[in-house]
Amino acid sequence: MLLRFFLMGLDRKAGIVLSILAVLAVAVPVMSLWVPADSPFHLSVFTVSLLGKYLCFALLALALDLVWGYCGILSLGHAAFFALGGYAMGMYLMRQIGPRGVYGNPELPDFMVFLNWTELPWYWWGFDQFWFAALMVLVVPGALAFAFGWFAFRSRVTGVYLSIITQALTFALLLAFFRNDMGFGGNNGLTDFKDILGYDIQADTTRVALFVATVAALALSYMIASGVIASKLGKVLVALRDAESRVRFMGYDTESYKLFAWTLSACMAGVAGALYVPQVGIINPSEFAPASSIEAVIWVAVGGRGTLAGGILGAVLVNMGKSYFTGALPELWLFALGGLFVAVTLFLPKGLLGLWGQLTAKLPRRSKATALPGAPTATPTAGQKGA
Amino acid sequence: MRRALRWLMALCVVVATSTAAYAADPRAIDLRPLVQALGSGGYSGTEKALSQLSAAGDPAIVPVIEALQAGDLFVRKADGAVVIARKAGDAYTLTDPLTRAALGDAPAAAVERIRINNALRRAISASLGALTLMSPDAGVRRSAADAVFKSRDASALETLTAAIAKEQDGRIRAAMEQARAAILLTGEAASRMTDADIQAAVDTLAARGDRDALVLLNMVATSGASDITKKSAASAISTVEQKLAFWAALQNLWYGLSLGSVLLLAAIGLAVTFGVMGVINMAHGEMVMIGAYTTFLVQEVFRTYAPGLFDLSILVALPAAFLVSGGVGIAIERSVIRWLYGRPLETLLATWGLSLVLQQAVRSIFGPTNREVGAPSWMSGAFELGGLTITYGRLWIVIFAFAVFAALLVALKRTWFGLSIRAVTQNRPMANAMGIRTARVDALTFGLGSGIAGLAGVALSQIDNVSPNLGQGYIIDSFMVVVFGGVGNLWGTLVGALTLGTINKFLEPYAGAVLGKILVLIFIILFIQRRPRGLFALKGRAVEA
Amino acid sequence: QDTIKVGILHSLSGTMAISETTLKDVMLMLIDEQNKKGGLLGKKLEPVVVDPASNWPLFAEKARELISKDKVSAVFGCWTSVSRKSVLPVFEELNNILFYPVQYEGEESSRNVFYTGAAPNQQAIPAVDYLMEKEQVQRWVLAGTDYVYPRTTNKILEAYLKSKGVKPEDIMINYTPFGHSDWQSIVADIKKFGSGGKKTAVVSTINGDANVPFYKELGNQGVKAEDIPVVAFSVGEEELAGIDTKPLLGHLAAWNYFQSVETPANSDFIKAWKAYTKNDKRVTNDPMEAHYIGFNMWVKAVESAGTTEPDKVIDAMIGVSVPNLTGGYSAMLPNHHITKPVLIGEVQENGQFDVVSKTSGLVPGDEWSDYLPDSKDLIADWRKPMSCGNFNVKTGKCGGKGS
Amino acid sequence: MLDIRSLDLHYGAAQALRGVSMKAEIGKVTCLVGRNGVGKSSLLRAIVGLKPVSGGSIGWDGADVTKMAPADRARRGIAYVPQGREIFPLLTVRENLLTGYAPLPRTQRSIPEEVFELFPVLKSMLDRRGGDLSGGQQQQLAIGRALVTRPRLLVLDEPTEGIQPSIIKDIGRAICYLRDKGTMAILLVEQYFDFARDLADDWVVMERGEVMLSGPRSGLDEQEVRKYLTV
Amino acid sequence: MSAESTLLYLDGVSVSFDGFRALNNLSLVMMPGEMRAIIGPNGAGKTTMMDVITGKTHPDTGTILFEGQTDLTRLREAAIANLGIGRKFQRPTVFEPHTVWDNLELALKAPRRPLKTLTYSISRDDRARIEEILDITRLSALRSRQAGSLSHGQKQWLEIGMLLAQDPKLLLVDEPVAGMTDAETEQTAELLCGIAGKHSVIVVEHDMSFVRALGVKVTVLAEGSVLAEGSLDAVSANSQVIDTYLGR
Ligand SMILES: Nc1ncnc2c1ncn2[C@@H]1O[C@H](COP(=O)(O)OP(=O)(O)OP(=O)(O)O)[C@@H](O)[C@H]1O
Ligand SMILES: Nc1ncnc2c1ncn2[C@@H]1O[C@H](COP(=O)(O)OP(=O)(O)OP(=O)(O)O)[C@@H](O)[C@H]1O
Ligand SMILES: NC(N)=O
Ligand SMILES: [Mg+2]
Ligand SMILES: [Mg+2]
Repeated sequence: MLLRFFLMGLDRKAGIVLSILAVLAVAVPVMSLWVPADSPFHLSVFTVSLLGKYLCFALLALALDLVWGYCGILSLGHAAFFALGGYAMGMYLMRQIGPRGVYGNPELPDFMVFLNWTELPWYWWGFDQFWFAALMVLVVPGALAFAFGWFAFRSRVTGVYLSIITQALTFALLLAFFRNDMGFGGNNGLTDFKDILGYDIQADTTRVALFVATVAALALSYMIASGVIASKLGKVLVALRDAESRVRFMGYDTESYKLFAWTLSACMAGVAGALYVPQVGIINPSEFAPASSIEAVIWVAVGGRGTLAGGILGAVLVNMGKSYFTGALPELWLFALGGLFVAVTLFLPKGLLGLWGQLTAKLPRRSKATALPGAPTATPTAGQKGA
Repeated sequence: MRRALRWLMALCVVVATSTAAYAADPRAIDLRPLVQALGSGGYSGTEKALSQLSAAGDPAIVPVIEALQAGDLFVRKADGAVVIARKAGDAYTLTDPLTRAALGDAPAAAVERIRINNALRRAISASLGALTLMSPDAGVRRSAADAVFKSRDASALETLTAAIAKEQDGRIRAAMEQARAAILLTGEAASRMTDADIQAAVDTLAARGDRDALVLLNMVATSGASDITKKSAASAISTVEQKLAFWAALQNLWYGLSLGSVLLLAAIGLAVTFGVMGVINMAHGEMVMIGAYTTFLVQEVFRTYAPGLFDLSILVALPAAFLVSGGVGIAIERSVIRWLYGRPLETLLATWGLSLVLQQAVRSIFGPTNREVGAPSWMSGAFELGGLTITYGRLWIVIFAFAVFAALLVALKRTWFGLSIRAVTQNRPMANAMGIRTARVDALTFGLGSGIAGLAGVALSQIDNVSPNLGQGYIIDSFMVVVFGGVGNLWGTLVGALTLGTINKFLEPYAGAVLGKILVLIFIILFIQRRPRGLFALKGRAVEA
Repeated sequence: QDTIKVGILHSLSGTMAISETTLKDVMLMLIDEQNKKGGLLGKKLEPVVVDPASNWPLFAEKARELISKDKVSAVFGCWTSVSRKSVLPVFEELNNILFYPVQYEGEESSRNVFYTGAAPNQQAIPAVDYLMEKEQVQRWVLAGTDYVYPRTTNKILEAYLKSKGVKPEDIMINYTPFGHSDWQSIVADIKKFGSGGKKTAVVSTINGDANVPFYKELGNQGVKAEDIPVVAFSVGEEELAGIDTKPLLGHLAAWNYFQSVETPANSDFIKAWKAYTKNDKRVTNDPMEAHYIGFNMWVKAVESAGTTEPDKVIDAMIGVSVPNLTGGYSAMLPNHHITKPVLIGEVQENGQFDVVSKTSGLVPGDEWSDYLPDSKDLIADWRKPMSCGNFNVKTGKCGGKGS
Repeated sequence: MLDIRSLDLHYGAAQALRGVSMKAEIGKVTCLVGRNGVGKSSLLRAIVGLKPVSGGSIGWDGADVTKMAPADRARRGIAYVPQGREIFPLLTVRENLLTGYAPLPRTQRSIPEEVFELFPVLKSMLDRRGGDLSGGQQQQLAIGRALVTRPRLLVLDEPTEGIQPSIIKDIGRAICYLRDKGTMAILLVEQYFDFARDLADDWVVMERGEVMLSGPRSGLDEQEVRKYLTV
Repeated sequence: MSAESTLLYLDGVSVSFDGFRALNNLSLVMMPGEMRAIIGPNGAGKTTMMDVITGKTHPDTGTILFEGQTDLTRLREAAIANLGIGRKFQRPTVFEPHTVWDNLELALKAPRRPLKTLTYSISRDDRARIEEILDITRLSALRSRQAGSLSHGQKQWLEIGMLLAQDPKLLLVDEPVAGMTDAETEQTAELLCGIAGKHSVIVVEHDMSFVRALGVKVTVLAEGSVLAEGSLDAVSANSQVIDTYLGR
């Protein structure tokens, strides 16, 4: 049954996306670890980590597109789930440092030491175990999303109201995590990680392994998401996106549908955050910033909302652009990026993937007979009658 | 010979300063070395000389001390003479501090300012207070009384008593009596006082009833005074404390109102572009910023061409900011937004892009650092209203916010333009078919919202950074306010802004600013659960469908 | 390769651009001047500017890019502590050099970082001493933005004040969010706290952006320096440039440099800066001086090492001494912090500071605070054979408590 | 006179009108009929300018209005009662009517009495929101709103839909009255055949985006017309 | 009459909006298998009555029982729909991004829980049923068209088809023939008559020939309550009905 579910989502586009990911998962390790450094085909580990980061963002975009593109929930707070997943992983990595911190305290992370904490707070318990942290990567964002969604959807908060309270949520979390009293390292966050699952986090092989893990997570999430969308549940989601009350009058309990997609999406975002942290080496409250969430929305819009592949494409392209411009045009890159966003909205209303759709849709227009599929009683001769 | 010379000199002085008020006083001569001493020995030397000068109690030195306070007192490097110097072009015009005789001009390098630090500033206020208790100017006497109250300078007691006897103005006399009570209760005078005197002083202070009085009363209550006085002090304390608690609550309300007005101003433009037009306008903050920079530019023009009229700069900045931000808004609408009607979510993407561009443009033109926007004198400082301290700047902002709100309300509800705006935003094609020129209405509406944001920028420039990031700080709050109040309802924006402002200000003292803000956000989330369409929800079939 | 590349890692956009852009400019100027003097080791210096956009992970990414792609010899950058924390592992992994020019909370010493800004003992403690002695302050408001630098500094100050016999009820601690703009209640609270009959002062670790509204409110509510002086650690000439300073006369700041200091070196520097920026109104400030010192130290170290190779330069750095702008020489200590004079200035009407106090000698930067229990036994010394950033003098081992 | 010549109209790649030509004369009611989806509403939208055409021309009053914005057509006296009412939902009934002032010079800005005579229910509901009205009430409001503009070409898309019988009769009488004033051309799309038959001076019958029959009622056999309406 | 044996039982239902009484002490009883036509002036409260039954609007007072026992006023829309109450809206509302086929598939009677729909795959019977409905509504040729691009009348038909697909016990049909040609109107009447018997149907319509074709008991609503009830001929003769509704 599970297999059938995954197969259901496998259309041509999914095939392309998954093939690309498979190629990445094979080619990148080969090119960075086995191709000699002076070869033009060599990929530096720096590039691998960068690609890994883009793919984490892609996973976030995918998660966001699932709720925005398919059930019309414009979340301006998805970075919160991303960051929570990241913190769960960051806490594990912090605990892995053990006595190697600057104060050499085997129990407490450095920031707790110099703020005079004497014992590990309860919510840090268990994070020295990878399995526990990995579970929390899903459970914490998922549970928050579930609770938040349960209330919000029951109360029928929709549209901008929902968007803005998701923003309020992430903003509140931002402020809370800023507080040193919270025990998450305040503004400095969690950083200076040493190793993961016993492997040196700086080692090339570890970095490549993290990259491959990211590709795998993205591929799996993509399959889950497209499976969901292709199912009847997916159709219900799309239906309630524009006409929620009509769906209700048809007997569907729309709240549970939204809650399902919302929670699933939050878990995916959490995984994205968890993979992001070891690759960039820091997690700090600014990941909760409303602007981060808005940026994620923008990746989706650039790539093409409501096309899972679009979110991925948008996230990768926008972030590549950002990486490139901030180095190449440090004083002007905002003009370039801002201009890009305006241009995409004006000229590519359906995003980059939509462009592809537009191009393919335009082609047959000239060749094919321009007839409507026909009024109810269309007869072959009807068209020949004159007035 | 020597004697004759001295006579001659004295004569010269008398002749030269025959118009000066204090010249005839023979003690003026004795002051000279003390004045001279102000200029040597660094801060401590100046302080010592100052205390001796004020101990002399001669009103003639008031101008000298005032010059010292204003930073106009210099040492002439050539001969070490202490002079008053005022800048005139590149050079300084020198006058004698005691005789007011003109001493010619000197280049900047030839004089050196007598520097003062905080300790000196305190000493100056104290001595000016004591010296000006008898001033003919009522305002000066009043601040003198306050200064003495603060310094509790026992040496002023005698003058103070004399001044009280002479004082006609009841309010000033009360202030002087309070100052006297303060001296009596705290200095060494306290030990020589009878219970009745103490009682009288306690009553005077209880009548003053503010925090300063409370401190003094506490001293009495914990001092070695008799039990009866202690008791009466204690009861005075509890009365004062009650009064203070009452005023503190009122003060919080005022803070809430004033924060609410700032939120209102920031949000009200958004209530038009977002609330009425449905454009998720992420560039709203940048419109506010442009308004603030317009204020800066207008002030630069005033600073350069008409520094005397600087107080009017804000009044000029208002229309200017409205036009500049409004113009930018119209340009944005015509070039970008108009292609996006019917695709509201995409306005988010485009306006976000625009906000990045605008920020960077301002950063490129004006630089990344803060720009100075000054406050006109009528917006500076504060006044007391009962136990409230109300700053003029905030007061004007409150008034301004309400005025803008009222004007917008009238424009939208009572004019043909307002009706067209609403018709167009509710059903653009149909409005067009009815004969409304939707393109023009759209442009003007977006321009109006942006222009109002620009007005907000003028006001915010008075209390916040004028930097390229200015807008970013307000955009989230603005969206919260509009949504909390109910999208599309101006009254909702008003009540929403004031509510959030007040809640914030009542939470802040207990929870602290950070936690307070978190609590407000949680409050918004919970509130929206109860009222999913905001405080002033639009109701009816059209919205529910 | 005929140039030596120097990385400049300062935010040119986002919230920190307001402070950091100036540091990028001053670095460009210093490099320009050095090139006019003939460059370094016979080669021209080439600045590589990137924009980490006030985004902390991006700092790490850009640091990596500078080091591994652009192959820079050293990087001058960062402002906030979190950005430094973010790039630190990168510099250690790729073994490069970072010059960090901003006053910070201490509690760190990395082999690959040179801290040219003030440690808490080079700014906070002397400022408090000044207030205690010269203003007889007895009550203290420690107001800060809620992040690590103020928290740590206030922790240190609290411990220090208590060690000086200040009672807990005479210390009020207040934290505000970044960019806090409504200071009405807090200023009123400060006034209230200050009207208790004891001389009160405010020690402000409020971060850049929030300062302008804070001072505007102080001015409007009439909190005068004579009554309740405010001494700030993050307010310099740049911040004051955005405010009307008339009502703020006499409020204080503690730094290691003020533009108003009259030394020949400083007036040359100011002149060069104004010429370079083609703007007569541009001001100079403390972190700029830190970069000035750091850059000159690096030049000197490279010259003496004869190479830009990081390991050699790192070793050559210790002991290097260069003139600072306040008339003395600053030296690089084995703990990678430098010696600095501490200056206290009062705000003047013209937006400058009038120096009212200056430490007689130079104060060496103390990376591990003596007032925090877990760090008072730690020292850093990057000379061989110790080569340790957290040597515990009690246990005699490197690595904190040392397992 | 409204004079439409070989009009083409597309939705994306699909063609909804193909070479439609027809006329509507002042002082007459022209009835446009046809089954669902044959393109009646599309034609009306093209006439008022809400849907750009891809070929052909629309002449009104001797001028070519094919490329004109809807607002400018409204200023030339074209008023539209759309299918689905398109009331401004948050405006009150009064404000909905006032939007009809847009194309009028200031001096003519008043609500004609005939609106309230025709639809008395509107008078009692002036201060209710348009969106709250019942379907039929909204339909009445849409017609009333169009009349406020003093149109010379009144384009009605199924105006009787959802309206109670007595008011349908009133609307029929009103259309007659307006026609008889002789200053107005009326183009009526109607599925309710009996109603249309009573009013039509001219018929236009469409099928699959084309005009099948057209002409004055005298020249057309009613059965012929009906044929195009049966399933 | 006891509520037990009834399918739908409304008693004393009142609704007001901002002081305006849309339903005023309305009482109505439907038996299983019954078809009822409801007519009445514009604004009489017909649509509001359907809103109240389907849970869209909460009545201020009154009882609404389904199958004699279930109190509908306590249930949410989805739950009411799952009891077997289907509705066609006055303004056709279909799922515009979906194809005609998908619209029907969504409407088709099948488990409504999320996990069930996640694993749902269409059965042969379901397919046949959809084909049948496409046939009835003459939308077969348009099955893969996006519902959003249908004309007004086509959407009407689709919505009727969706109602049939739901196979509810009680059908609430609001103005089904608006915008239809006379011939289609007749067909619709036949269609509804065919459904009645097995299902109960409430039809609201202003088209008297349609109501006549239905040939069922007619309830006339006016100002939120029942004005008259009986055969069409009987109520058409009622002078009040003529004055307020039919006209002369
Ligand atoms: N927005 C649209 N996008 C795509 N196709 C459309 C759109 N609107 C209408 N159509 C198609 O154009 C054709 C003509 O539609 P139109 O609305 O003009 O029909 P109509 O004659 O008014 O029908 P009805 O009597 O049902 O109102 C139909 O086949 C319809 O499916
Ligand atoms: N949400 C609402 N707010 C205000 N008034 C409402 C609301 N819903 C309905 N009404 C009013 O209640 C009355 C009944 O409306 P309803 O739609 O039920 O009438 P109807 O009988 O269906 O009329 P029609 O035949 O025209 O469709 C109308 O006058 C309408 O204006
Ligand atoms: N290090 C600082 N000032 O953040
Ligand atoms: Mg139609
Ligand atoms: Mg109805």
